[in-house]
Amino acid sequence: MTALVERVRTLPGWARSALIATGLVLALSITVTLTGQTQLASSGTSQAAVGLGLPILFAALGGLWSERAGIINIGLEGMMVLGTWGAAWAGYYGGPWAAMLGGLVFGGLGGLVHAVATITFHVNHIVSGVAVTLLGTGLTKYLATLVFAPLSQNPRQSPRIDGFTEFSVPGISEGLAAVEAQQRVFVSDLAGLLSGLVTGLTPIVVLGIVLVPVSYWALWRTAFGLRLRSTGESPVAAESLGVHVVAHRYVAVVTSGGLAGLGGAALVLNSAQLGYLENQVGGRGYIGLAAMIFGNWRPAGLLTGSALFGYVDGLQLRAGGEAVHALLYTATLVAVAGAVLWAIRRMWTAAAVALGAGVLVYTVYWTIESVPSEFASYAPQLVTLIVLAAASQRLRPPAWLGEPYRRGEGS
Amino acid sequence: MSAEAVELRGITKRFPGVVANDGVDLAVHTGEVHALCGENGAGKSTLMKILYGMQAPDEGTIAVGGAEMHFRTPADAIAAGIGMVHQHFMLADNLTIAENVLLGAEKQHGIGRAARARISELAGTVGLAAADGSGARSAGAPLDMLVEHLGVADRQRIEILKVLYRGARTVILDEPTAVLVPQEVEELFATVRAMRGEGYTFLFISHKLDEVRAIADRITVLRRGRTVGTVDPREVGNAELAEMMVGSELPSPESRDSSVTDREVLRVEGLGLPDPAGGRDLLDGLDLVVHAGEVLGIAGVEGNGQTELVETVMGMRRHARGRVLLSGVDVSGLSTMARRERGIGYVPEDRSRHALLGDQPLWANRVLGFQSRPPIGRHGLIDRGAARTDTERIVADFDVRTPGIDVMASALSGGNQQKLVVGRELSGDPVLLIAAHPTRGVDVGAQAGIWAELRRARRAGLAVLLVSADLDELIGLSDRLAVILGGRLVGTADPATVTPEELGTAMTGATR
Amino acid sequence: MTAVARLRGAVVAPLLAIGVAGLLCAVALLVSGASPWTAVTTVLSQLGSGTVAVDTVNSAAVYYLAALAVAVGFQMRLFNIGVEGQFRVAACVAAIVGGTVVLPPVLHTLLIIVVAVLTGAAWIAIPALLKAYRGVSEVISTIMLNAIATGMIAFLIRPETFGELRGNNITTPPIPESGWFPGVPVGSGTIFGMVFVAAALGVGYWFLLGRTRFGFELRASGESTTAASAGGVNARRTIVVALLLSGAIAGLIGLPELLGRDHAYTLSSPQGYGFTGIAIALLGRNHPVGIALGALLWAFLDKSAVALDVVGIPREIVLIMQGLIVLSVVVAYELVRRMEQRAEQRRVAAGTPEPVGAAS
Amino acid sequence: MRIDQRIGRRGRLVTAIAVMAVTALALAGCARDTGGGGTAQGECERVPPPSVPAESAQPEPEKPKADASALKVGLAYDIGGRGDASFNDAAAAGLDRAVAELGLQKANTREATAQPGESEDAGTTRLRQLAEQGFDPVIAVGFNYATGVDTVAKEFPQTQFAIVDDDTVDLPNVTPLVFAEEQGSFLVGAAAALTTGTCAIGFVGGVDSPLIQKFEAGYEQGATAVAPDIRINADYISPAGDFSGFNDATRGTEIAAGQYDSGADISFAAAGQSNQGVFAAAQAAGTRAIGVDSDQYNSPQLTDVRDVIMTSMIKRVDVAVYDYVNAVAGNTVDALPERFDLRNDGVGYSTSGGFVDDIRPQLEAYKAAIMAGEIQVSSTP
Repeated sequence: MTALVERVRTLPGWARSALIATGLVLALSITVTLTGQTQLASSGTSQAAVGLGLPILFAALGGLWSERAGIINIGLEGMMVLGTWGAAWAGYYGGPWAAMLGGLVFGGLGGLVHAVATITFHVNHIVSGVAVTLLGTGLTKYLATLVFAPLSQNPRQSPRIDGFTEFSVPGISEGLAAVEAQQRVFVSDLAGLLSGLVTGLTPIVVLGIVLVPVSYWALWRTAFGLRLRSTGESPVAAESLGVHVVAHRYVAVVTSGGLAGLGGAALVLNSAQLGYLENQVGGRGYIGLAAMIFGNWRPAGLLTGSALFGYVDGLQLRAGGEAVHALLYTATLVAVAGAVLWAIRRMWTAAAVALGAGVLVYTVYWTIESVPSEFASYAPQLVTLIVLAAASQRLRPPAWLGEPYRRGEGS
Repeated sequence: MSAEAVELRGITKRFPGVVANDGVDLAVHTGEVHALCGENGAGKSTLMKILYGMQAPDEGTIAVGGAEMHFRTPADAIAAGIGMVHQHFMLADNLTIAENVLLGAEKQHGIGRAARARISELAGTVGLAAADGSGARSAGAPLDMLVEHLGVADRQRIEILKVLYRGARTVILDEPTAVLVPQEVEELFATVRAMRGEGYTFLFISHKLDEVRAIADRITVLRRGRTVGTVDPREVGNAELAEMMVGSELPSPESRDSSVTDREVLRVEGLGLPDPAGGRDLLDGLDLVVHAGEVLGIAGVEGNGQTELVETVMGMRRHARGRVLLSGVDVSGLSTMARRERGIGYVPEDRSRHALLGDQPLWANRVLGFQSRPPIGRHGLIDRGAARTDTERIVADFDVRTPGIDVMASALSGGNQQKLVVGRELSGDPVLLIAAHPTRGVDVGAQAGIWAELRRARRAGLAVLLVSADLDELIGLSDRLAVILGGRLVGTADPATVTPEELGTAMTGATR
Repeated sequence: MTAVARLRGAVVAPLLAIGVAGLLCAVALLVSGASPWTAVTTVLSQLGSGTVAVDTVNSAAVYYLAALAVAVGFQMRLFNIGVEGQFRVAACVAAIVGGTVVLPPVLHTLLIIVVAVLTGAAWIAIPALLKAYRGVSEVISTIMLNAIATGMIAFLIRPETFGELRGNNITTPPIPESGWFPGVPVGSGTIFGMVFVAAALGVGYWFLLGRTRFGFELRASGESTTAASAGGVNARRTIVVALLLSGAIAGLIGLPELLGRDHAYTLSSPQGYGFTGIAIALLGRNHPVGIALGALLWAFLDKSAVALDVVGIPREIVLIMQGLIVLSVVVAYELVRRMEQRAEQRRVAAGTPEPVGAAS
Repeated sequence: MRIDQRIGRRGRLVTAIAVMAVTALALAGCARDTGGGGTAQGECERVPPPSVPAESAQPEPEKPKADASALKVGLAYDIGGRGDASFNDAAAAGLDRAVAELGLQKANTREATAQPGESEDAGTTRLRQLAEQGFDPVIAVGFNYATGVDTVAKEFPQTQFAIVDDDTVDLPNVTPLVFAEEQGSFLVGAAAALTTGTCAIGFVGGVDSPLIQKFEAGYEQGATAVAPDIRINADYISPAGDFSGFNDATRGTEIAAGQYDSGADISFAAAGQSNQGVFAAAQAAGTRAIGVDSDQYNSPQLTDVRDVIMTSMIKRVDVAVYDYVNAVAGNTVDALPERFDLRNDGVGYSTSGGFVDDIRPQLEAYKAAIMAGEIQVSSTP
């Protein structure tokens, strides 16, 4: 067993991730079986997770692009807000594809403001981000009053725009639904969780998912991406090698804004409402940033972060406090499993901490009947906070993140 | 005569308040190793930045292979076949070797297989594969290693590799030996000579005359931003060269009568420090004693635990093992501030990062480290008046050249900043001074002043723990030398008798 | 000499920025077909009408506290985005305690204030400890805790826990008069007593930063953590204390309105002061006087904006104005700082007898 | 490098073992009995409606129209303002009707809107400005104005004030305009219980506040009055104090979808702008939903989804505002009802779309029973 664990440690990343994912699904599956909370692994929950996680995913991707170039982007929120307006405005006149473009462009404009402030004027990144959010929110409200009020008789809402038609992957979608319906331990749960990825899709969902590997490819497998990342790791070195640091950072931050704007468009194009609604972003930009940090500034990681956030949010919305309560049970299982693994590896401190956490969570699970809705509503934030606290020391931000850089200042 | 590889004529560069280069001329023949000598601050680095396109000259022309060039960015210089290896390595730790090499030169061979093949090929030229003993390793593997795992010498080779990959025929090496141990310097020189044989041209910047004489075909000397002259090293002696550089004799640390007492001020027992990253211990079983009136010099190649030793004694590192006793009292559990309050003065190695608040006025910098004790700190409050008065005193006594004590610390030159720091750390009657590289990056005048102050303090009974990479400084100032290697003290030496060569051997562990 | 120059920089930059912001807003108004002149006169005329002047002062005090809370963190480059959550939880808990206990007048008020301060500090203790011991970015953790604070308040204010129904609203038990903080009647309005507490806190902030060891260590850490730690500053302790202090001040934000007017925390109690505080701290460059001016300007814009609706100008223009002011102010500060730095270097070089070599 | 080399054969072996172990476990996975979730309960037992003598359930007679041409009416909206397709809009409609029918001059009306998160003094200032400029009466929409009305009404004792959704201000010149939301909700609850095919229904509240809980309370009582065994799934988008729930259609969709997935086939949406999300979820699931405040079937914003809007619980803020203006003009404020309820047409249900035509007799019977006081509807769940 020890040897096996040791060998598992040396597995390549994808295999380890797959094992961990399998373990998590197993833990969920056991929880479903023992607590009867089928929503934990239902196709509905996974579709909700996709819908709720998508805007966060876009924001997180935006954060990735900007922060990989060394610019902290806490203005994602404001850029998303700008994106919602742009998407609704363009979408009203030109349909869903135009809406996506509109979100992209308006978010990109927000990114441009941030870029000018941080890259050209060397304003502190967080300060500029806060200012961009303020400005973006104000400008959006003003524009909405000006432009949407005559169309919808409501300054806080755009007229309804046309959305995309949903589609499902033929064959797979139905197949998964059939497996899920059989209610078999693990298999059905896995089918339920996967079906969200193949059912009720729209082009913008596909775009969001596709942008994850595309971002990886662009940032890690192209010359441009190498240059862009180098400006976030060591702009002095990059400049000494003839990399135009300022230009690459501009591209990165404007792209970042554009992606955040697409996140806004994803909100606008959500079949729930199809249009601009004041305050509809509601902090998702910040959550996206958290998801990106959660994901260790890596595309696959931020996808996980966004998915986790969407999942927990979807779960608490669909099934309420009882389901979140059941999730505590899953957390206990995971903590105990972690404790066992660490104990095998003779990492006693980690094992003890995991075991203690497991006992604590189980005590909470055992004491209360259901998580009060007041807290269940914020379960995603709570989960993010806990995971960050547990994993923060393994995170590796870009070396030059947030540091000011002036051309020709190197050495 | 064939066209020069590089020819600079009448280069002038002014910074606010300073003329860095004043009509500098420099001609480098193709296929030679041309050394550029000068003291710190003579304008060498500025000249090279201009040649490399990082800064534009205010006046003057640059010609490469006979054709006049205008470099606006390093890319222009690279295109003209000029490459530069900076003194401070321009490597991104979090990128792989291949990525560091490819960065900025992706157009040459893409970033795929062809590029990697070319890198592997050039790795041999710069001696990279042989140096880390991994010559037999498959070509793909080490290129994907993160640079942060590499040692100094390998990093330098990657820097040269970067330059070659870009097709440079003329390579600027900016103080390449500053961070190398003597054996590594030899290896570097061997590589340079081999490459000269292949037709590469080198511009070698240094102020270490012995090294320059060992490698250079011709030497150009700069002083205060002006060209003093170009000479053949076989025809001029060290003394002449030194005089060209500083205009007079080098300020050499002379020996003097001992003031060492037998009163122990600092005793370090079994000091150990684990690596937070999980590697080998940074410090291991380190014992040393410094007496009142004694200077203990720590010699060693940079990165062998000097920084860690100093910071552990100062209480800035957590999880340290062993004991630190100050005048017989165990201070191991005390905070940095408590240790300072008990009479430790500290001149850190990197003054802009560790000693000064650049955006604060001089008087506020006087407060730093003394905020808790009289005359400046009282009952948790700061006595601004006392701080100002004492800053005036330091400015006067230590010859800090500044128009006033309200200017920002960052506006002062390096030497004046360091004089302020030394003056501050010597105030409040310390019993122990820990000085790390106290004259690094300061001008000659300031260097002499700082040395004089250290000697004066030593005479007054101060114990000094001196860490320096400058062997002349170490030998000249120390009463005793200890050699640090890999986080352990591996030997001691008497500065009166030891030679730099012997010391160098001990520092690399070659005799062990 | 330098003091004068620095003061000039500190005044010129924000004035310039406000001018630019105003100009851009005028353009926006013209584009939308409204008259900037009407907007300006409407806004300015508000100062004399009703209780707008008093409300502005009251509101400015609230903003001032919020900005001070943010500025304490800013001094150390800590971004307490969570002032919002801290102040709301603190106000809610303080209101519950204040409405529950029975105490003689002054004591009662003091107790409420202490409870608010402690609650604010307690709410930030989590991110503070996470930052100091686990290295978790306080930006992210405080944002998460803002959301959780909303849940916490909703839980506390439930009629089943501590709240009570009043019409269609839920409130905490009303604080009896013994717990109120008496104000100063001015015209038809009343200046909250807490306004003077806020002002006193501003003086305390100035004293703390400029005259105390802790203030020095805070600023030193903000400028250079490495130099501070070599100078004997305990980074972890300073982080924790700075954030706790920030949270404690944040705890006071809700009190001017709670003790001076509302006397209970309700579902409709105001939100968003924390974010306003960030903007004003930026505007005032973390300086106690600058923040005060920024808070007054912000409050005045807020209060007089109510009247814009009445003359048919979209009041959202004020939001744009505020956003533009912040953005242009931070840019202007940066530009002025750079100019000053260059001027000083020149001056030092000119004042030094012998020019020393190049920056190598 | 090292890792790559080590994976080699042994690594793959480990992977294979792990994958096989998991697969084996999965294949062994037995079917489980999951009870309730996802299964329909089928038809429920329904209780016949009470019958009430017609004369005891007479609606109040229509008031005579007074002349309001001399009035200057100020209207202070809650967050959302005119055009929110909700109660602000309804208040605006009442004002418009007064302009159209009572001779009120459009120029003599003034409207102002609250901002999210604003301090109470902003509301107070808004009311004071209206009063100062001679508007009389001043109508405040929303309970958030309670303190403001209390303050300003004392400052302007000669001015008439009205406040919608609040009855905590006890001053001679302040008229509360409050509603018996629970009564209207009772009727749509009954309608849902009469129509459901799965004997399970849902309720989606925007924010978990007392006002919205009134809707939930009435709805549940109405449903259980018809079908005592009915399963009711009540959820809120955001907890009290977090007003995002009225503006988050995306999350509204997910809540409603969750209810539909767990067997409900009708959901009552009392969630402001988030209602759109509930309707969208109903459309996607092929089920129905119930609107709120106004007749949402006819809302121009909702044309695309109106086929799922079975009925709406109507809260006639417009009637209250209109009646109030009329009463001020005719100096009969004291005669206004204490509460706008079924009797005076203050609340009700809509029939647009014809979805409830077949159950109308039952609904009318319940309505009569409530009006007669035979059924008491509680306002808390």
